[in-house]
Amino acid sequence: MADVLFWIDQLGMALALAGGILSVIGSLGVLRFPDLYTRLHAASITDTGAATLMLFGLALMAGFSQEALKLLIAWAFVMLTSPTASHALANAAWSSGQKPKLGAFSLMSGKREPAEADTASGEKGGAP
Amino acid sequence: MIDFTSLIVAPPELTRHAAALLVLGPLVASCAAALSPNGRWAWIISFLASAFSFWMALALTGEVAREGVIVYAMGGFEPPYGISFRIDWLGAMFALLLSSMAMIAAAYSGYSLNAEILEGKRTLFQAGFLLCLAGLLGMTSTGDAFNAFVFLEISSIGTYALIGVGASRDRRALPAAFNYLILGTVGATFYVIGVGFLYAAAGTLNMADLASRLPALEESRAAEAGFAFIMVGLGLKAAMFPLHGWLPSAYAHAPSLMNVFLSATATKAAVYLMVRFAFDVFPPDSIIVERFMIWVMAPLAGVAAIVCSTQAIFQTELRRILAFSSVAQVGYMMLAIAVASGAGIAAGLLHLTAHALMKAALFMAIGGVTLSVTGLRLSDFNGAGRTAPWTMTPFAIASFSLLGVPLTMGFLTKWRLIEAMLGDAYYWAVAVIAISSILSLFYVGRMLEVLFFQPAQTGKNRIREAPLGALIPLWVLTVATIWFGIDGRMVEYIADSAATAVLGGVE
Amino acid sequence: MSSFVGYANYFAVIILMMGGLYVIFSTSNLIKRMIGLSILQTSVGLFYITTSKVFGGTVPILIDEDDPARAELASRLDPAYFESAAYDGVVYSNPLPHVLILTAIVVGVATLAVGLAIAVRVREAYGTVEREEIERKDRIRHAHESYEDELDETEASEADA
Amino acid sequence: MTEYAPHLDTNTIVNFGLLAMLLAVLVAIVRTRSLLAAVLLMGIYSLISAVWFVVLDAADVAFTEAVVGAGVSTAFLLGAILLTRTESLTKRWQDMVMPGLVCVGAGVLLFYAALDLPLFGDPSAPANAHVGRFYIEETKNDVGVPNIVTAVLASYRGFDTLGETIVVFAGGIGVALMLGFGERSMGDLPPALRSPVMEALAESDHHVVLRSVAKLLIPIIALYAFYVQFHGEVGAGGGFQAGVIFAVAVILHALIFGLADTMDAIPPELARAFAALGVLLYSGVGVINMINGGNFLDYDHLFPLAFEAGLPGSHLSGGYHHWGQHFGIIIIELGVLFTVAATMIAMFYAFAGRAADVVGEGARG
Repeated sequence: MADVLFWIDQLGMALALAGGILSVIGSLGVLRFPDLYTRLHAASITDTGAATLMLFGLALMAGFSQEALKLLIAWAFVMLTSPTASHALANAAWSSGQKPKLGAFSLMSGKREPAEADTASGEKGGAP
Repeated sequence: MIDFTSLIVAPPELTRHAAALLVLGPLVASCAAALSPNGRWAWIISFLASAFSFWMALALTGEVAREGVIVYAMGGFEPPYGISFRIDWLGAMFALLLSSMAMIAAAYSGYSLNAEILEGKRTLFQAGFLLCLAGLLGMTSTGDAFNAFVFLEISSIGTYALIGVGASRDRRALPAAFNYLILGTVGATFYVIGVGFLYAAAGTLNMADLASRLPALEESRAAEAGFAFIMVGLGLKAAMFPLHGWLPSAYAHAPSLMNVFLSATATKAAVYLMVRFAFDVFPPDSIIVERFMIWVMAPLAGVAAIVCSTQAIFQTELRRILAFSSVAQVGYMMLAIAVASGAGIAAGLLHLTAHALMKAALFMAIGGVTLSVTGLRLSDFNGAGRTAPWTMTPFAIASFSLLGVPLTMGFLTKWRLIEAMLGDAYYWAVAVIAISSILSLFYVGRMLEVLFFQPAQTGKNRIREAPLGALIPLWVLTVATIWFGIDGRMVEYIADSAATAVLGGVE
Repeated sequence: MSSFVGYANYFAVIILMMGGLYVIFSTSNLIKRMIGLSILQTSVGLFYITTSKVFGGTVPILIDEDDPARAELASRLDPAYFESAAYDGVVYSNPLPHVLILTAIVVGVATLAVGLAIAVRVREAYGTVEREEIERKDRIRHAHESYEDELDETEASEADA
Repeated sequence: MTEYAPHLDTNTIVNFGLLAMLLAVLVAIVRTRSLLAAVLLMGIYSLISAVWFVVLDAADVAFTEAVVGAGVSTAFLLGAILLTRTESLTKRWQDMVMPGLVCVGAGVLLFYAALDLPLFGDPSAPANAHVGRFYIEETKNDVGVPNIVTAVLASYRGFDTLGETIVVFAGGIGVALMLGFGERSMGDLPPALRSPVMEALAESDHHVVLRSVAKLLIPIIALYAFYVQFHGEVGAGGGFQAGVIFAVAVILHALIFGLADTMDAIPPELARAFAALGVLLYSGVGVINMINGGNFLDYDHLFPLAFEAGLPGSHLSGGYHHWGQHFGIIIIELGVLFTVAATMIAMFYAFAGRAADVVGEGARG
């Protein structure tokens, strides 16, 4: 029994460590990727993937307790909010005229091609 | 001898809680004012609340005369574990001064807000005014160093916006208010840093407890740095000389009610805390206090008295002249306090009272004619004394008090100032006061010349008398200035007791 | 080593405070000055909390007698030290500075809101939030004797800019 | 007793790491010219501070810093730069010398003084041994709540907290005096007078995802606020945090569904009334204490003594419940919640509902 608990603890630590490594890689991506969309991609993977690994790891380490439940609830919130935030950010960037630099998407004519006026207002940096 | 215990006219149930009620009255009233339907209601609430505070201040003074020091433990937790109000003669003196000035200002506000502030904002303005009063009263009654910061912020946050409201007359009120906000908050934050160092070194926030623990920390650099930061922070709030940059613009562009009230009270409460920390919390004979008084405070105060009086001469706007004169007068007080003897502190406190009375009267008179004056410059007031004698005679009397003409309170206090300085062989300080008085002769002469000897404006520019609502408080102040100039025994007794209480340390 | 660990926090916090102060006084943009003020206030909070930490301590929320966390917290510390610092079997950090800083944070946000509100009004009245431009506009306007007439002209030119 | 000598443990190492991050963020704030970046960096600074507070055992402070510093402060700042401008001027190096010298001077003074302070983490330092120690030892007997910070905040130093509530109220009055209550966003306005914040919001019409997620989240956030409110006696939390969280739920609603809808639900007048009501509730408790024979805010006298002695498990009849303290703390925390939530909402209304910049508006007041 004690053995099982010990290994669960070790597994938790491994997951948390993996989460930590993923965040480092993610932030490297935020720094190195060429445009907003790819950077956002890196950032949102850190937000969801790394956070999942860490929170689950911590929950395993906390064992069967109130803390573990709280961590799971926190995870549910992260899964709800951070994709939404990334989506809103990308949406705002797209509608203010930012075009992706990479991939086939940049060659496609998007359904909502940004208009000239939108581009101008986007450059003011006023849109939230 | 005056029997101060006869001042307790409140029932004993109230007197027991007088210290708390003194602050609580305006606090609760400010909520009521914020919720009141119109400006007239708010005005009545505001006047009643400040009258209530004055009533409580009288009761407190009586209690102090009977018992020496009143300690009121908030929440029933004895100091140093809970917050307590601790009121001695100094605290009682400020409670009286602040609440009576607030009562007069509140009476005046009925007229002044009608003239200057839009109806929609009057209730909020009165609420802010009451919060400011409550904050100042709390600052001067509390016995807890951090609690004093909280009250400092209550009084300041209200004030910033109230100054900014002056934008309806002159947009320069806005940058002035912003500047005051930045410097005021930096000052308050410095104060918190200083208290933090004292707390880290001594482990307590209660002023009396600090006073008993600091002598053991005589050599502690942390306590010294704490003292330095507290003095700089409060110096910013009190407009001590090189830190006075915010004051002239803030006074010049604020609505007249704020002119009256701030000039009479706001910087004074900061001076109170400086005195409290320098002589009561820190042992007055400690090296850091002594050095600070001799090498920092006295020289800066001397420079302030001369430089700012000179600057006042060259101002073109009437309110600015008075604002610079205020900084110079703060210099007088600081100079007297820097003498660090009982007589010096008493003289400083007396001058502070006299200055509150006369500056309030001066600003009130200017505010009184503000409706019919077209601009802000001195020349806009040409001949005001001829067409509005009832408003401008008090102005002249208050100016005489500013100069120190006999039979006004200004004479009494200048006499005491010089006496205290000669008593401690501060001859250069006497010279400074003499020079500064000569300089003030110039700007006061210039103001009076414009007001009384220039041809009066006619037609639509004619300057009209202030209405009765402004004249009554104005004349109350004027009569007080003359009364205390002739018979100053009562204020002198209070100021002397206050100085003794401060220097006597904890007991 | 021990003196480095003992003082490094104070030094770092002092640098942060002075950084905030520098932002306040070195920029002329009103909004950025408010940011500097916030940083100064937060950093003062850091200073207070630094003084409140007790080595090996825990959050000052009383732990039940039968909570297993007690034993675990105690096992991490040197017994002699634990004996000197613990109350009722647990080492708690000092709660008082926490309370003070809670107050200071709330005071800070109230100041920030009022400051920003005034800054917004400054922008509406002057068309700018840079201190230097505001001072220049004041000089232009109030240098003239009859500025009342000029008021409309400057106003118009500001609206263009 | 042995001399205290600090040494490195995990906690201290994490503490140093976070301080290094704070320094880096500070340098970035000093250097950036973009105000948007500066505002976001300030939010990050607050968030790192909050984490640092947790490391140094100040859970309640961390909570407050996270919701206030990184939450509403950033929201207010963003609102303000939207109403003003997003770039600051470049500075000449001459203008940086004087402030630099002042800061270095003050910093050196503080460095010099700090060397006299007790070592970091010393349990026998005056700060931790005198009054602070008293609270840890006596809270159980005097107040009887597990969270010592709440006990000190609401009871021992309850007067400070009253002051703090009033500061918030004063801030609300200040903002309302400067910007009004956001009345201008209500009703039909010509385009020139429409608020830029509202314009920006109107563009977000097509955010289906945002709207559906917000619909899901807002009730949960409001519920969480009440959890924080009533959990404050046993864990981190209390009226301030709860008030801000509740206000954030309302602000989120306004950002996503439009200010007009939110104002229909919570009219500015209601916010104003609740702000005053909270302060009155708090000081009302104190007045009741006075009537029942105690000092101001002495919750032991919330109920008449005979009544309290009759309550089950009362400390007056040998039990361990301080009912007066419990109920006193609950009521004053409720007062704090009302004032803080209402004031934050009113402040947001004021910023969000402000009309587009009108030059010379100051002259009209």
